[in-house]
Amino acid sequence: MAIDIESRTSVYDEEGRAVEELVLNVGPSHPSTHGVCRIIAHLDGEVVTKAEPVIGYLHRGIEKMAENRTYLQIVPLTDRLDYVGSMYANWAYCRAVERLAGIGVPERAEYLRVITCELQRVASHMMSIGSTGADTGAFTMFVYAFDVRERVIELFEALTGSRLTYNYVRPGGVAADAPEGWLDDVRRVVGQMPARLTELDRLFFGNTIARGRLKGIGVLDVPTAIAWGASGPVARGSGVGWDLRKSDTYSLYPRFDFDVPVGERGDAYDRARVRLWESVESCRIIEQALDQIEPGHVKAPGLPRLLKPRPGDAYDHIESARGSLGIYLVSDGSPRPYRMKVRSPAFCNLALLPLLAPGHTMSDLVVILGSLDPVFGEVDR
Amino acid sequence: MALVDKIGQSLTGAPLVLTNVDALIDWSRGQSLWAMPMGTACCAMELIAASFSKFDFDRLGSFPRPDPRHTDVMIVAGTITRKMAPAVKRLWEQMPEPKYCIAMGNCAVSGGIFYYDTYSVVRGVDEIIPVDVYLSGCPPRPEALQDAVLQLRELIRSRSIAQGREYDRVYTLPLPGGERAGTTDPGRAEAADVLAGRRPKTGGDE
Amino acid sequence: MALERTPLGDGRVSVSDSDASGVRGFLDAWGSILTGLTITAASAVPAPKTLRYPFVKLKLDARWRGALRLRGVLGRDEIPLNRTDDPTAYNAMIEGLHQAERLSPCVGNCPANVDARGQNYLVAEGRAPEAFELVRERNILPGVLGRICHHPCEGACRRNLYDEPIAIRPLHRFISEQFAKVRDERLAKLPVTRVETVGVVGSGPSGLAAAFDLMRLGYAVTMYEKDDKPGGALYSGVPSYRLPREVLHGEIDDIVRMGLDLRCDIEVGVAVTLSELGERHHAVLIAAGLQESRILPLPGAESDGVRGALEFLRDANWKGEAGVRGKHVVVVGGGNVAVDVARCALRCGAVEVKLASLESEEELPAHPWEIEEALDEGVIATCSVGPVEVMATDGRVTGLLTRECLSVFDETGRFSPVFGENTTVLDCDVIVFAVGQAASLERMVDGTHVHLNDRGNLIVEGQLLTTSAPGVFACGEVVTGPGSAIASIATGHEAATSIHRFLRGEDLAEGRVARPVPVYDAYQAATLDGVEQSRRRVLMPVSQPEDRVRDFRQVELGITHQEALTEAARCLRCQSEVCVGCTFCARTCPDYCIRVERVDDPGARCLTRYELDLSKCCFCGLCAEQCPTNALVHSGQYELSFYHRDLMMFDKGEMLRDPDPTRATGRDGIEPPSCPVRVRRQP
Amino acid sequence: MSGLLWGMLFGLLAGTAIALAALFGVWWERKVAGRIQMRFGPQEAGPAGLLQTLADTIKLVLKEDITPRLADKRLFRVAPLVVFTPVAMSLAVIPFAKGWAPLDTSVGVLFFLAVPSISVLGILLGGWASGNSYATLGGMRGAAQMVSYEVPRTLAVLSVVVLAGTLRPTLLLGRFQWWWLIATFAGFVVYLISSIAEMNRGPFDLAEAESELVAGYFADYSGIRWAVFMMTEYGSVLAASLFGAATFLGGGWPFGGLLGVVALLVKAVLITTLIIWVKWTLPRMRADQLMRLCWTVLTPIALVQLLIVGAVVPWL
Amino acid sequence: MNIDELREHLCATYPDLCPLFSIEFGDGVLIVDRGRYWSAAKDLRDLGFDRLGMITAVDGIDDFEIVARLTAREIGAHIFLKTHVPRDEPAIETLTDLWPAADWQEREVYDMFGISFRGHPDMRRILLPDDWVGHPLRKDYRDERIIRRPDYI
Repeated sequence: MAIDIESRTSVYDEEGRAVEELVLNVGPSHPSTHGVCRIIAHLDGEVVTKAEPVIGYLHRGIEKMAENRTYLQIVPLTDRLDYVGSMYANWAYCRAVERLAGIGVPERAEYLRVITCELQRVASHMMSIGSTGADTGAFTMFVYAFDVRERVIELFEALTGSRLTYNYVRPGGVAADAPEGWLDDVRRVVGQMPARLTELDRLFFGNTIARGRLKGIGVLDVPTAIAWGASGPVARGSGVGWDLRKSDTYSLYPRFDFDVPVGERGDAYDRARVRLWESVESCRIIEQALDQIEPGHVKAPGLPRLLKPRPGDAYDHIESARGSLGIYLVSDGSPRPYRMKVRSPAFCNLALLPLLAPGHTMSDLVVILGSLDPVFGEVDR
Repeated sequence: MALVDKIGQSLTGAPLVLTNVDALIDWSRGQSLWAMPMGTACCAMELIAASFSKFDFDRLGSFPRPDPRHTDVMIVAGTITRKMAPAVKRLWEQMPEPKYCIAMGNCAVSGGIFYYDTYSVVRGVDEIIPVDVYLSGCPPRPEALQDAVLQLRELIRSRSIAQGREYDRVYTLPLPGGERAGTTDPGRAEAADVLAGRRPKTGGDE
Repeated sequence: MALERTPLGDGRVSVSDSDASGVRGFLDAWGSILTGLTITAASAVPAPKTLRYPFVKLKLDARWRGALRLRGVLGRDEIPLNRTDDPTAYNAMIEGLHQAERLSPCVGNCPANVDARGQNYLVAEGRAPEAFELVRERNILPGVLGRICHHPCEGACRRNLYDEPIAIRPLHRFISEQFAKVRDERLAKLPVTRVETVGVVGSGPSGLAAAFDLMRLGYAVTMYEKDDKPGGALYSGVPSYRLPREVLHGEIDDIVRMGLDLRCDIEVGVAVTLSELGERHHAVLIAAGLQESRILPLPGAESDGVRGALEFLRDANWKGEAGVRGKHVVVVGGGNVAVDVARCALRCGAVEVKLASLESEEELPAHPWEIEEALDEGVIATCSVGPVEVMATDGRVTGLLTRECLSVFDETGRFSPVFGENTTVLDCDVIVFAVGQAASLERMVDGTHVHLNDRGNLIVEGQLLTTSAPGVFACGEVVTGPGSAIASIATGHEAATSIHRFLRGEDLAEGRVARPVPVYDAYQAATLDGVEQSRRRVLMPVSQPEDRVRDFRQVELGITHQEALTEAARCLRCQSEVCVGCTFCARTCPDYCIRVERVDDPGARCLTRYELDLSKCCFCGLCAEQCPTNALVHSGQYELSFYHRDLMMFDKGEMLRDPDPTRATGRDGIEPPSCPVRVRRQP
Repeated sequence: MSGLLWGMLFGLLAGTAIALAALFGVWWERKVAGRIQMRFGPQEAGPAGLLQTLADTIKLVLKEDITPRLADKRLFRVAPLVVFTPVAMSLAVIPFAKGWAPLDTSVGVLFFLAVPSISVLGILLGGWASGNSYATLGGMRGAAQMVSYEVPRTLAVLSVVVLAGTLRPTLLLGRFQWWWLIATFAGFVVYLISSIAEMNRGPFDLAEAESELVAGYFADYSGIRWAVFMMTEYGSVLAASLFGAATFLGGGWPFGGLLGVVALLVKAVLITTLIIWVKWTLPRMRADQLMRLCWTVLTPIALVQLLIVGAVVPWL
Repeated sequence: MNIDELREHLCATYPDLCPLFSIEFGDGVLIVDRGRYWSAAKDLRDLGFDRLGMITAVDGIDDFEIVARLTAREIGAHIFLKTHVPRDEPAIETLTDLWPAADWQEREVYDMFGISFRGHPDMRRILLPDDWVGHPLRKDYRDERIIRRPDYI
């Protein structure tokens, strides 16, 4: 809650003058913490001198739960990791399982994975950009961005039967083939999307107030980004062209022609706008995938219901909307993993907050937090 | 308890007066259920979606306000962990009467998918606060949430202000600040700890 | 400048932009605010996209995962049986089920689409004779096929995913044994309602199947067999340790009792010509099968001691003596016939029997269970060798010179063996070639309009099974080449359909569907860890190898009545939309929110408990995906608000409620259906 | 004595008017915002959801009134009235028709500009008395912002005053000429912007910034006290719209009499709609940007405007 | 650079690490002694591994296995650095001085496994409340609040 702890106490600066310092507790339930994060902010007037995130309010022990579930039963759990983009955790997990158990994936399934995950990227980035809008007070921007997201969700609903927790990508393929006419729907929706995104660009990123609110806020330089393991739009906003789809390519991504949007200044503006243009690039990828996809199987044939990979460990990662999402699986040869570890990009990116926040005002604190785009299901797991 | 409820209880013997007043009050309360979005996890996405273009909570007179003091119904959307529970409890205490609670999604209803094997999840928000409407789904559709609000409206309509409100169990999650944390008091001690270099207690001390 | 993107090369595009300064910047700033106002105003003009929820409800997608419901339940609902009164409509019915995704895998993968699911259901219900009649519609000789079939149905059985497939073939045998007890009551002569008659050449499985279909349609059928007993290849080729002759002839006798006019010892082409048959009958069906063994043209192949497989088997089967007592035998070939020959040779007293096959041990075309049994009995498999020369002294075989074979098939899967350098000599007295069979129809078709191709095979029109002469049809192995009995039977049914249409003057091709077999992928074997013994497949008892090589008594001993009922109860009744209480939904559920209990009394099986804890369900859909019967489905219901948590425990009654899109009410007011009390039949 | 009676009567009237204005204003805002966001807005209560705000009000009145334990109780309770009263008072000088205002005073314009500023005190009080950091921050922000924006707002209004040559609103209305619309356009824009800032509405709603301060200075108010704050906000919107319509847009011009009053109300509603439209389009500014806008953009423009009407126009 | 070149490069530069290197599922795996852990990490960083992807631990009943995954962006190679930490003395050097990214990740390992990292600037719980008893991802963690899901395949 917003009104949790706060205090005004006199502290003294180096020269012995009394400084009023306000300790403001933001969260764990605050409209701009994007979930349940608590930030203990030390304020000097309005300026943040120290911001310490306290996480774990959504720590549900998914990694522990995975140890008592079969490989198939974990897929619904991974849905609930990054609930803004469930497909990613599904896919990363399935890649790790496939690597561990040596399962091949039919090509059509890979195409469907690419299409759904790029759609998911649009949906997830819309959530992020929209909430950046809401953080800065442009609530209508949030509504418009969410409307774009809703179009994607409608597609997902027709494909997977769920609006949020898709449980679609499975070890060895995907749960079901696209229903009739679905790919045409995707083409139609994706065809309309770039125009809508450009409009959002003009509405929000062109707006002078928004630019004033976002530019120069939370500047992350390249060495820090690399050293702190930042990934995804947070790293790319700083100019680190680290996109697993290109740098450490996987699945069918070498077949597609797309650009990687990067920022130059590493501020909140660059991070947010990278997300917007990544969505446009995703639309390009989807259109190419739609041109290339051919009928076929969507599941590796004859897969046993109960997977029992040989003992060993495997790690695989994909580029999620938040960065490089990895799953580390240890198998002891039983039908349940011995250990599952989620390498969460949001967790690593959120660790940057104490670095970025000091020196900015309280208003900017929420913008910086929003520009890191944490999803606490994934941060806390 | 709001003043009107006290009056209502003293007027129990006068049903005729109460009927019309009841109807008006129930109408206004049911028609204007402002939501405290206690969105912690996945269901929060659907909670957001419910108030946006496609579903439009506002049509039903319900919209989310982040401040508990201004709201009537707490929509607990998402998993409540042991670390989070005191915060939820305190927010609930901060809401003015009459207040209602919708447990949205199976995590809030019973822990749902996180019922077994996990060490940190509260198995249902009704372990810490009273729940009026349970909404199943993982997550429920936004329409389902709207339906839950309509059901809550029915519930309000079925209650006379003369009855007041009875909770059928005692909610005994201890709070650092005493039984009714209708104030911001207890945080100060924690904050003082922070400033004094002692580590803050981050809750979850069940 | 504002809102620009600059390519940086290397596939990167910079999205950083900068603001203009001075007057331009000032104008940009105010212009951007006006732009924003225009965009929001433009959005306000068209009608909103909002759904007015309680009044207007969204049409949910078919895949929407709402609350779980059951369509039907064990003990209350019958499963649909695949049966038609008109045998020619059967295939179209199967195709309809296939299109509607309601075809169970066992039925789909059977070439003749025998309703194995219905058989299992009826057996579990204690109605074995009915099951026999159901199976007989598509599988004219259930008892025979119950012993010799290669059961493609079991490979596709959904149960493979979980533990082991249902023993469909042993159950065929079981129902035929049960039927035999009530044969006299249940067999009735089929009425002849039509004037047309049909002549069938050959009394093998395909001919019998066609004849039975035609008899059901009301035709009088006459069957001509050249041997003294009917059965064709089943009589002459299949060794009696697999198929006792009394079973074969018992079942054929049933058909005769139903009205088949069977005439043995009449060889068409010798005793009577095909043309005469054509005059005698309105249509003629050639189901003569394959009569001749191929013998490889190796040097020395004409020596004494080189035999063809069919002749060898005929001797062994009919006389029980094939002249190999005390001899060393080499069987060339790796197919099922080769294995049969080898096992017969052992039973006929051969000292040592070797299989010499081109293929490696993994690639052997014979069914693995047959190979296993043969190896148990002492057959020696010499794999990956190609025969080069028959070595003979004085015209008598002394051995077979073989050469190492490196690979049999090329990359495209075509037969093109590659040989190595190493040669070995297999010493032996008798060499039996089991490398293929051919039809011998020249005498039969001589002087008719029925034409053969260069290789001596009938020219047959694909699925319609017409020959070059009108009114003459063909089915069975003369059409398909060497194959399984059940595939021959399938062609028999098709031929019957063609003949019926021909005689009715209808278009033969209309509405005929060619479904590739198998329809479904076979499964990999499941791991059996953690599988309770009660869920395992019944074990078919077999006699000990040392006992069985001595004579031609049956190897498989059959299962008991109790075992059969239990085994049939294991059937998941795929796609029947009736829950069988298999508990796989409960086992798959990641949240453990489903409880299933069932009473397993044979004859009164019933699902006593099906509870769904909706408050724990995560709507992941894994259970409905796992459900083999499709009984458990996600309804479109999403309005799931309750005033109390306990109402979220859906019991069997609530689960069976019509999943209409109205609100769920928990459990109030719904009486769960109770188990019907059935009279338990005595076994 | 009659003055006192009149005052009491006016107080009652003004209170009712503000309450009605708030009822209508909230409904209108929710409708307009709804359409901008591609949805309907209130629909269920009454025709087109007109009774929605009535239901809200009844509910708010009947809600529990919480005074936090740590609050300065007396100040906490009095703060909403301190905020509300000046805004209600400021309505007194609005010239509804040519020559008629509830309180026709020679310094009416000054009164209108000065009196609402007293609510700064209330905001500060409310923020401080809640004993809540968010509220305190919000109160501080609100006070700073309102005090600053007094300047450009006053300067902008001055341009009309200079043209009319009077501070008496009724006279000002009477002397309106159509070309003032053009001559004082920049002043009108500055007036509008600074009024929005004065009433703490988006894009200048820093004091109650939902995404940062949850609800700002009234974060700890509930029930009827919070309703009073909300009423004040819509009362100020009403007052600013009416006053802007009366001064810059010529009140009832080009109509007179009752039609003139209707014209004034229509203009006021249009201005209100504009204010809502702006709020639901633009992001919120940061405190420093807000100040920079005030001192480096709006004040100079207002000064230039004053220069134009004061020094240039007389020469034309 | 493919994985074989990486092996050659590693062997050429640090011969003592060479026998500890293996390849599993296409990624390099380097299993070192506890004493060599920090220095091996430093060597790898000097080799070009500039990104620390994750640090985690696996409870191997007898001891804990620390798994760090490093990425060299320039040469596009990944490597697992593994070491074992005894159960009775769960402590190891921190990597925060090499990669600050280790900060929160090591706190998480401490939180979940109770392995403390020597030299870490802020070694305390991160996900669970500070007064939590026990380390949940240890296999021997017992908590009466856990309801075990019935073991049921």
